[in-house]
Amino acid sequence: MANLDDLYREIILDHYRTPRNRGELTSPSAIRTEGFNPLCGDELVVYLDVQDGVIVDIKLTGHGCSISQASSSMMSAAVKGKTVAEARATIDRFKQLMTVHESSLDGQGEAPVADIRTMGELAALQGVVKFPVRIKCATLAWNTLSQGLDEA
Amino acid sequence: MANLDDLYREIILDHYRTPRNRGELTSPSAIRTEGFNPLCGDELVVYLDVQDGVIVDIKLTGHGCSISQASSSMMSAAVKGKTVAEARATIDRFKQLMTVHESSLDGQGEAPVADIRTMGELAALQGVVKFPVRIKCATLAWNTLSQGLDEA
Amino acid sequence: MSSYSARRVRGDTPLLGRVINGRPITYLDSASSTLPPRPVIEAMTRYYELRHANVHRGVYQTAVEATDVYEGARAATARFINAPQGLDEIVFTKNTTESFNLLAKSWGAANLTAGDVVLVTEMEHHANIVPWFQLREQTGIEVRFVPVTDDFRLDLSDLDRLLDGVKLFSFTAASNVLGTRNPVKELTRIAHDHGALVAVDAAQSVGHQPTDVVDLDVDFFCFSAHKMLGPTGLGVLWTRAAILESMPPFLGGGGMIADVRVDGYVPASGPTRFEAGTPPIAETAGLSAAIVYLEGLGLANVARHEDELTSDALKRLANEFDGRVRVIGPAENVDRGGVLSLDVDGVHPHDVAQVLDQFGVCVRPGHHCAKPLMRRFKLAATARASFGPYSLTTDTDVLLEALGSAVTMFG
Amino acid sequence: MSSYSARRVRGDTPLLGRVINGRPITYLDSASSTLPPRPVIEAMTRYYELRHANVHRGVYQTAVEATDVYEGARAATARFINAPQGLDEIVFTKNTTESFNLLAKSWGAANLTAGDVVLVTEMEHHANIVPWFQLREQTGIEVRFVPVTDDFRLDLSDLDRLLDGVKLFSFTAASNVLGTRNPVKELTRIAHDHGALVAVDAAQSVGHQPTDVVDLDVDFFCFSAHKMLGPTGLGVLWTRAAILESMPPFLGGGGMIADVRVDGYVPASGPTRFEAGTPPIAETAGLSAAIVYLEGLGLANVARHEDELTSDALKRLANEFDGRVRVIGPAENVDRGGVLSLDVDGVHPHDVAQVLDQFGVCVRPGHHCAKPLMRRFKLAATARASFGPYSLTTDTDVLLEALGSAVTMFG
Ligand SMILES: Cc1ncc(COP(=O)(O)O)c(C=O)c1O
Ligand SMILES: Cc1ncc(COP(=O)(O)O)c(C=O)c1O
Repeated sequence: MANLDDLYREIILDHYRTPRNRGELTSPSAIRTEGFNPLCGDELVVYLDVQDGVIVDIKLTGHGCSISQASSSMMSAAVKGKTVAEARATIDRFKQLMTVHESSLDGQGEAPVADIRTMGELAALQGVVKFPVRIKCATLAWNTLSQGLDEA
Repeated sequence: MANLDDLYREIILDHYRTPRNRGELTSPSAIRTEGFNPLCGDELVVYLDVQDGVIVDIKLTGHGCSISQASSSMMSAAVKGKTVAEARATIDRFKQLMTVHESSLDGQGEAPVADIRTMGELAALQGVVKFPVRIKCATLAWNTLSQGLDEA
Repeated sequence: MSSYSARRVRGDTPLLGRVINGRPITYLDSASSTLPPRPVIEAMTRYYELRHANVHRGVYQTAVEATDVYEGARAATARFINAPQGLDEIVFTKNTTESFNLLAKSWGAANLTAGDVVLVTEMEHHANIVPWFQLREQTGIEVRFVPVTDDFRLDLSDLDRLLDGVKLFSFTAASNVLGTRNPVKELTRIAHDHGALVAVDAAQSVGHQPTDVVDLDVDFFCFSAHKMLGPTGLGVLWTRAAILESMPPFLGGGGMIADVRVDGYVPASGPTRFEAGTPPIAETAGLSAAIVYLEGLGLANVARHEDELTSDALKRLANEFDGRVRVIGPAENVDRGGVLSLDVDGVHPHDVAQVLDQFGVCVRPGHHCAKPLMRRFKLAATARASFGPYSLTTDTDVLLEALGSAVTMFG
Repeated sequence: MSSYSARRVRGDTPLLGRVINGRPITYLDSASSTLPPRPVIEAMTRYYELRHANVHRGVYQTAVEATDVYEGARAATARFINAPQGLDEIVFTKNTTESFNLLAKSWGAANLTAGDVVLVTEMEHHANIVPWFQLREQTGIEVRFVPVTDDFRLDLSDLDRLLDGVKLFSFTAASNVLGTRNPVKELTRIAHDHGALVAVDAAQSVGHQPTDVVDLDVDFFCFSAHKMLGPTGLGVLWTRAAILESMPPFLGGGGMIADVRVDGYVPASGPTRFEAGTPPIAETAGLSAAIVYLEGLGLANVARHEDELTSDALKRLANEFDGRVRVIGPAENVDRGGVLSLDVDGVHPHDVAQVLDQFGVCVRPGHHCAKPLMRRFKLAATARASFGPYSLTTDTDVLLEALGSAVTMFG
């Protein structure tokens, strides 16, 4: 049985209550990307300031559930100051984390651990895969970031 | 259980095999009325020659199942030479005969017999009520006649 | 009937025997879909085991029986809502949504032209909005909205002006978000006085209170079997026989025609004109059983029972949680049904529903297909609890316990 | 699989245990609707007893399960017909007829204008004719017919000319009247060479032979669950994901939108754009079970079995009755399915069916929703016998016995 504590880890609730990097970037060079989850009504705007291949600043506005809010907050903390290439690698690793492994869903095994060790705080979102309907809440921020980087 | 012999009485098969009053009336005063049963594809044309309130001639063309063919043949024989009022009374009695009586369907009773005694050959169609899907086959001719008389 | 017992209904409903996360299920999502009792499920099973055949045109025994099942359901439905001309007025559709599309795309397209107004309300379900928007794109009609007041009622202060130029006033009998019940009979009288026809979205009313379309004097009536203890896949459009006969066909195909030639087709008359293709047949067996079951309970009894549950729940929600749980809908239990949309301070509805699931409590988070209404109240979503004929105050107990946990968790 | 046994399928099919007029039922009306086996009926019962909830948006356990049932059926259907992009290409409708209406009213209305040609055939079911006539009324397209030869095949002698200016060639994989199977792959290749897209009416094929839309290379594919051992109330439209994404909405309402404001709406993407309102959910549980059941039998085995029955029946019908019983359809068992439309000299199809009913034999009299074809052969109706996976040669025995009685009776 999926346990609620797996989903709502303390660090997730912390990011939800005290989101990082809230706000807008108004500089003309900033990229603004909208993300939208029609099923639950979550909305997210990601502002990126990319200079010489480095994400020098990132800000977020929008609203959503704790998972989508925490995931976007953690995402912003994870990629701020990183190169675009590093950010893309993180997106890929995160997406892999969110992939439902039949075996782990059955409780027959766990998602691959190798990646998790390198992911810091983000690993706390691992519990989401046990609640498949919430995966799209967690991935909204990352898909929106990915889109934004495409425009950078 | 409804028995097939109740439906296909010998007199019905006789009218089906040797339909009375087949043909058309071409005189300008003749009334031509089309009947149509979309569910089974039956088609019927009734030609009426009504003079001074008397049906002096009636002819039929079209195609359909044995019940609809026999019913129209018997109808033509029953009303030919009769006054319009008499024909209407026969239509009414026939329609009553075709009314499904819940009790008779259950085998708990029979349709009212009073009428039947006065109906001659037509009484042979009484068995149709035990096969409710066929009632519309039997009534097509009569509905078409009724329409034709309305125009007379 | 005084013999109504919600506890017995519960016993009749197999799904309520389920255990979720170690707790007996607390089903509070009847506004989304109701749970069918055993007689409804069995009617469909029996249909497939004994009678299934395609309807109409069949001469053999099971085809006759299947047709009787289908036409019998039409007759039962007509009786259920008191359709004046009986089964000739009942069109079977897929759901309420298809009923409204049929209304808009057949009656609407034939009777409305650029500048004509369809009046709806700000509390409508998308099913009674989007078809009119689609018709607007096509024909240039105007779609006008009756606003909703801050206390969650239709704002009727300006109704006379709003009804100006209106050909159809289409509104919900009961809001699936607010619980608000609208005064159908009164609104219909006023609309008729302005020369408008009236369509009613009865999705949230038919399974919860008695219905009499003659008394209400409405012109169109749309609802779904799955919201009245019946099966999925079946809806109803009722309209007066005279209107129905005047409506052009909707979808084309088998069953809805009188004749087809290579150069054209002639539509059939009666309800079948709108029922193209093999209809949901087993589903009508389920609907008939649901109607018989509801009639056995007595809709007035169901209404009274759900009313008591609603009064109790409103009171307890107001008294607990120090105001952190707000009901989006009338706070007083007057002219409202058993739908409780909750806004929990600091906890997103999605998270509310997730925590409640841990207690086996089924509530629905989201916009409930009523986005204009959500915008009106500046909400993205609510967590909605709703009652059915099988609901008990113990359901409210568990709801409150679980809500308490959610509030604490997100403290 | 070599383990296929029609006798076992019969044992799995509760309705075949019925006794009609004192005789065991002889069901020969599978072209109208097939009889569901026990696992299909039970899947729906179980769904209602354990999992029923409205789909999408739900967070609680049974809502998640119901959504899994629904989306799982999409995946099963995609696998069943080998849809290249899987479940993103499967739209659930009410029946084949709604699938064609969706095709005509969404894709057709968006892509066809006055003068464009839709090519159909003279052997089409009304489901693949009337929607195009309706579009013709609206837009002025031309609807052209491929004629049928005297030996009940498509007359392809002039196909190149007929395909001139054609945007869509929409034809049936197998005729529900003649039994004729059309060369779908070859016709598709030719149509594509002429720049036309191809839609296939697979209502009579999916339950009787293997399907692979990639191999066939078609563009649209329509069928009904109730003709492949599944329930009523559910149909399928398959099309390539790229085409599907380009198609405008059809019916409007909940579920098919991304956003609704008082001034307009934004449609959702993917198959749900075409699934307005609460869909037939239990029905998808039935369809999944039907697919698993058919896959267990092996469609190739079913095809071979029905082929043997057809060969045998054609031979016996030709040899008995001194030519008084004529088969309206290919006399040789080549490229034909198990559909036998009978014309009995001197006995109206209605009477044939009535007499056969007395023997418990279920055949369907009528025009079978193919009036242009009936006109082509100057028939008002036929009495149609058709096989399913549960049919046996003993069914043919009883059919012949009963036909003999009909012939004698009307001597
Ligand atoms: C060839 C063919 N096409 C279409 C249909 C229509 O299917 P439905 O009635 O399920 O919409 C049928 C069945 O009647 C058929 O046989
Ligand atoms: C008020 C109202 N109208 C319409 C609908 C649509 O019903 P369905 O989804 O059965 O078409 C619903 C249910 O979701 C509803 O609550």
